[in-house]
Amino acid sequence: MSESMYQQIILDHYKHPQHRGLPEDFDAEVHHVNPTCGDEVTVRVKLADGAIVDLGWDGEGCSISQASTSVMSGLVIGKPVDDAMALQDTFLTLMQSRGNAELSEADEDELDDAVAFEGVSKYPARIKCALLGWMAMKSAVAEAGWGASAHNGAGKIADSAGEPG
Amino acid sequence: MSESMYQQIILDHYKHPQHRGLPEDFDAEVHHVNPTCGDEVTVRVKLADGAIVDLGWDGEGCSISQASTSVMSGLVIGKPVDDAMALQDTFLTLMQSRGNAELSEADEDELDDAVAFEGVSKYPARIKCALLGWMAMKSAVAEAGWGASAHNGAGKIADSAGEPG
Amino acid sequence: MAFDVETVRKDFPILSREVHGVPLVYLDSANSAQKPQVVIDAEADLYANHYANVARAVHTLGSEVTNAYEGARDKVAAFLNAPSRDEIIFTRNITEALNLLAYSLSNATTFPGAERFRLVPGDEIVVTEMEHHSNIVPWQLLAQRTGATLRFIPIDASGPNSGRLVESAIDDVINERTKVVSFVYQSNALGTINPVKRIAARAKAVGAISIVDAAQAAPHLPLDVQDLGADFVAFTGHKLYGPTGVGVLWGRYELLAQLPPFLGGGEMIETVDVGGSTFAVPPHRFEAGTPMIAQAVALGTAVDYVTAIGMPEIRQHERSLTAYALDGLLTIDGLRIIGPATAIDRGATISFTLPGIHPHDVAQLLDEQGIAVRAGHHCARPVCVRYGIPATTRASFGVYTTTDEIDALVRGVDTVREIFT
Amino acid sequence: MAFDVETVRKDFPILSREVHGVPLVYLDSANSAQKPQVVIDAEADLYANHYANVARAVHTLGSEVTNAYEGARDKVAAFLNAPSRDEIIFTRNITEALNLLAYSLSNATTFPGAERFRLVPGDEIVVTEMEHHSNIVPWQLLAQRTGATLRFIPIDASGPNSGRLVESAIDDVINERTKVVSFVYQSNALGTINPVKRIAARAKAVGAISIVDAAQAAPHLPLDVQDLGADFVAFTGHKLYGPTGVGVLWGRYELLAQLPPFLGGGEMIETVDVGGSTFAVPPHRFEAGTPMIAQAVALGTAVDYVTAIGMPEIRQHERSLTAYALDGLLTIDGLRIIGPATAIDRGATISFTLPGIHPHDVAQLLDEQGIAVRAGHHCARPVCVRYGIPATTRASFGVYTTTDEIDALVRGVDTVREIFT
Ligand SMILES: Cc1ncc(COP(=O)(O)O)c(C=O)c1O
Ligand SMILES: Cc1ncc(COP(=O)(O)O)c(C=O)c1O
Repeated sequence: MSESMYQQIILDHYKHPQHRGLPEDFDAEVHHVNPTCGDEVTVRVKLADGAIVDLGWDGEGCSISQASTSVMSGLVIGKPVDDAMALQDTFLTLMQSRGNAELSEADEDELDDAVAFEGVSKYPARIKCALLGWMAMKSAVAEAGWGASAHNGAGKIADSAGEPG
Repeated sequence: MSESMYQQIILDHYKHPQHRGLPEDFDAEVHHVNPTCGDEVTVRVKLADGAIVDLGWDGEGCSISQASTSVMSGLVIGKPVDDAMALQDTFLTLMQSRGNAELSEADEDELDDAVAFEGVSKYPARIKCALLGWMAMKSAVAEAGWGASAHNGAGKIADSAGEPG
Repeated sequence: MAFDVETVRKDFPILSREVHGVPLVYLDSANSAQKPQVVIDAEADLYANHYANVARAVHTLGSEVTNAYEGARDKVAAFLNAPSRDEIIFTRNITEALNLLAYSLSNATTFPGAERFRLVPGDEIVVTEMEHHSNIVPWQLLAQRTGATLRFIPIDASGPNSGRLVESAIDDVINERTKVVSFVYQSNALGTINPVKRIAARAKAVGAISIVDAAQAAPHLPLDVQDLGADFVAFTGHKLYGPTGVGVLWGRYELLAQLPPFLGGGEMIETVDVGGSTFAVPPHRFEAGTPMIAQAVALGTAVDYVTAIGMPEIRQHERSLTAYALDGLLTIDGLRIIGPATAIDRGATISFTLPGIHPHDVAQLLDEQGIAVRAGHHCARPVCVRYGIPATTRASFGVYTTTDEIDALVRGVDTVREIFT
Repeated sequence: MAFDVETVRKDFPILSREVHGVPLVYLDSANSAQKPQVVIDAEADLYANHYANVARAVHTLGSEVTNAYEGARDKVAAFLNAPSRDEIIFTRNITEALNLLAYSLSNATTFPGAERFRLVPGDEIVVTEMEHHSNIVPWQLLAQRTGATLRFIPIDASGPNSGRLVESAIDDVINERTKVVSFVYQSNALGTINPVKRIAARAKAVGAISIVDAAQAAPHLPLDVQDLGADFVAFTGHKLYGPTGVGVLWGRYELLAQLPPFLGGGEMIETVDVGGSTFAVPPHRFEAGTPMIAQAVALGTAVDYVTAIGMPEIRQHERSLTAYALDGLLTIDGLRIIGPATAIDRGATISFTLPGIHPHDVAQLLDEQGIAVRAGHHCARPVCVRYGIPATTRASFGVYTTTDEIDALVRGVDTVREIFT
């Protein structure tokens, strides 16, 4: 990958965010904040037949958090929830790789534009930024009733997945 | 000075302590303990005409504390209290010198056998041992009513004079 | 010795590093300062030649290391102009120093003889709105434990007084209900230098204990605890070119001698019995367990290092850097200084925002040009709340900072603007 | 790799030192261990090449140092076989780790949601009579704050069970009133290795929290926190060939996640508001302020170092040294071992007394022969009280100790006897 964390893909998504805006028709809404830098995002999802049929978001913050949320939206809309969760997991692994990710080609294909965030994983303080929208999406899906026990509730990111290191 | 902290003078005083034993006729008695090693000493003094006319002691502990108390006894009995206090002060300075004492010849003469303890000052953990009897003597004199405000009371060494460093 | 920044830079090995293929421009000293070789060597030498545990041992190594450790206490006492070496307590960092006081005060509630330090509902603890979290959270927790109320001296967020305490509020917030006043000497978020003597005097007038957070002052200004008039002054070693893992709390002896202990353990006791314990006199009462021996010794070396350069010289060097940097940054379109906009009564720490560009992006893109600055709320979130911003970008300078580096910063920020427009 | 003590010794620069003109024989490792060059270099390298503050910075140096610091956490987690890296908290030393728990527990009194940890009068805290002061005083202070009662599991001071817990007392002292059991794995004063699993299981059976002081175990035995069955295990870096200023607390995640915070400040918060704060998840909740960054990293190196040698190999080496030393010392007329007199269930730390010669004199005269041992109550005064002695002389061994050194010790003690008779 090229030297800059700010690949053109990221800047493009930041300047022209996709699926930004909060749809009227939704099953769940969550609001996540990264308390260390004030980045925030609101995500609404609609599920049907085991798939994410719609997702929209609004947010404020650095280009990484906003672009990542934009990329995430494009990737998960229309996907079966299970696939979206698997993708979220792959992205999480990528972010926790400290710059040493060993992605399979299949994973790379799945992640698509999201691969551009690989450079972020070297910067512990930025990982939460890249994860913000993805974690919100996951919470929203759970909030919408997906999965058995999963009822995380809206609110701040309470797990440590995005902690440095 | 020779290499060993255990100069012959110290070993002699340890094996043949002077003024050991508690006189019946006394103005004040104090009991001091060095809590870090369990050394203890009891000192009784009798004052008259501004001088220490009698002093006796009993104690248990390492050779440094016992020998130092023995040396102290021999030096202060019969001395005007002011001189004894000055001597105590000189000895304290010696002990706090971290092995770099610059004693005047007059001081050396005054300290007499007590000069043998100079080597102890290099060992912060041992300084309290060498000071134990001297501090007790000072407390006992105060206890006996010497000095205006000085009424320290018997008990453990509560000042930090003997702390390491 | 005339101050020469190029000579100084040679003392810091990391300054010859490259980052992203360009020479490092380290402008994050307020976060943590780099270390001169003498400080690095001080720790290494102790371990390689004179190491053992302190205080407890009667052997030669034990005595050497104890003398080195206690010698560092002497150096710090002289650095602060403390009346007595026994007033210097080594802590892990300033955060621990402030918590030590907050816990010692709440221990007074159940500690016999410490009645005068007890806090009860109705009592007030005062901090300012520009405190670092380390000088807010301990007092919030103390208030929670005791029922006392925590109050904040507000700051102005605009106008000529931007980034400064609201002067008229000082005498109001500090009043006869106040028991503790803890405030920052130099703000890490704004660069503001506060009127320490004025606030300490007000605290004294109402009978409150005063505590000065000198984390950002110690590396930049001559400190004289007797002159300041406060009861406690604390700083942190890693910002003073010293190692991580060591900080300092200075306190008036008569207060230290009466305060209940904080941590219990080895070295802080007089005697331990299954039925109860008695405690050592200060400073050992507050230094439980094996201390950060090598770090305290190396902090002593750091103190020697800055003293040899001269704190007034360092202050003068950084003052001109600050004026130079403010001038340079203010040429950038839309850039807003968060804090005092002139070099008067402020230190070498400059926070700013750029319209429409998040501070994280500014800092990250500066990093890609080799320039290390910090972005965030700088552990002083109430400042950001007051200014209505999520975060700032902050450049901060030290003894080794040059005007060339500030030029690089100004150019770098311009480049960031281009990328985002 | 076969264990070879001569190879190991080359790693420790201080071992080539002379003291009083003779080669150093360092037999005070239980007090603090010497440092291999790799550990010394780890700190120095961090400062010279990769230093900045952790967690907060978005720049390259900040990322490198954060990865190094968090990497050390991974190493410690692996060393302890902890289920999760988030269960590893870096503290200053074990003293702070134990105090952290004692304060967190008393904070439960006023902390919403922490009701299950509250201690009230009638509750009991249990330690043993062979604890280090660092595992007594924090609990005395906690008892003072909460009104709970501190109880001691007694030890035997004579007979074949000398230096061991009175087995029949364990189930008696730990009972349904017990809320906390904190006990030492290997005694620093006696060398005794306690039945940790047995005691942890009893604590669990009565619903008490169990805490293991592994200060003297970590350097000498393989540690597996999952196997031990306790809730918390702590150790201190400087005894594990690591630097001063760093220790470790491991705790079960579900407990850490519910315990109230201890120190307040930067990095331990989620968000800070003038009206109150919320706290980060473990481990960061318990790591307020700038951590001992370089020291944690170097502790990671120390863990790598002992792991490469092999903890089982170290245990084996020290076990034979202990047997050898007990044999040698017992040839000395009148010498009394304070603690278990055989090498079974005991570590490489041997306390003894000589009739009519004060331990301080023994240690001092050994020092004059180049031999460093400790004399005193070893911060475990209740042990001395139980044995009716003021102090002991203690020789303790480490990975670099040789049988030649033990021979020197035995000869040295004989010389001391001659001087005093
Ligand atoms: C058994 C035991 N516990 C606790 C401690 C305290 O360790 P530290 O002083 O490093 O906190 C020690 C060592 O002094 C020890 O041997
Ligand atoms: C003003 C101020 N106070 C307190 C602190 C906390 O310092 P430390 O993290 O070393 O405890 C800092 C630095 O982060 C600071 O800038």
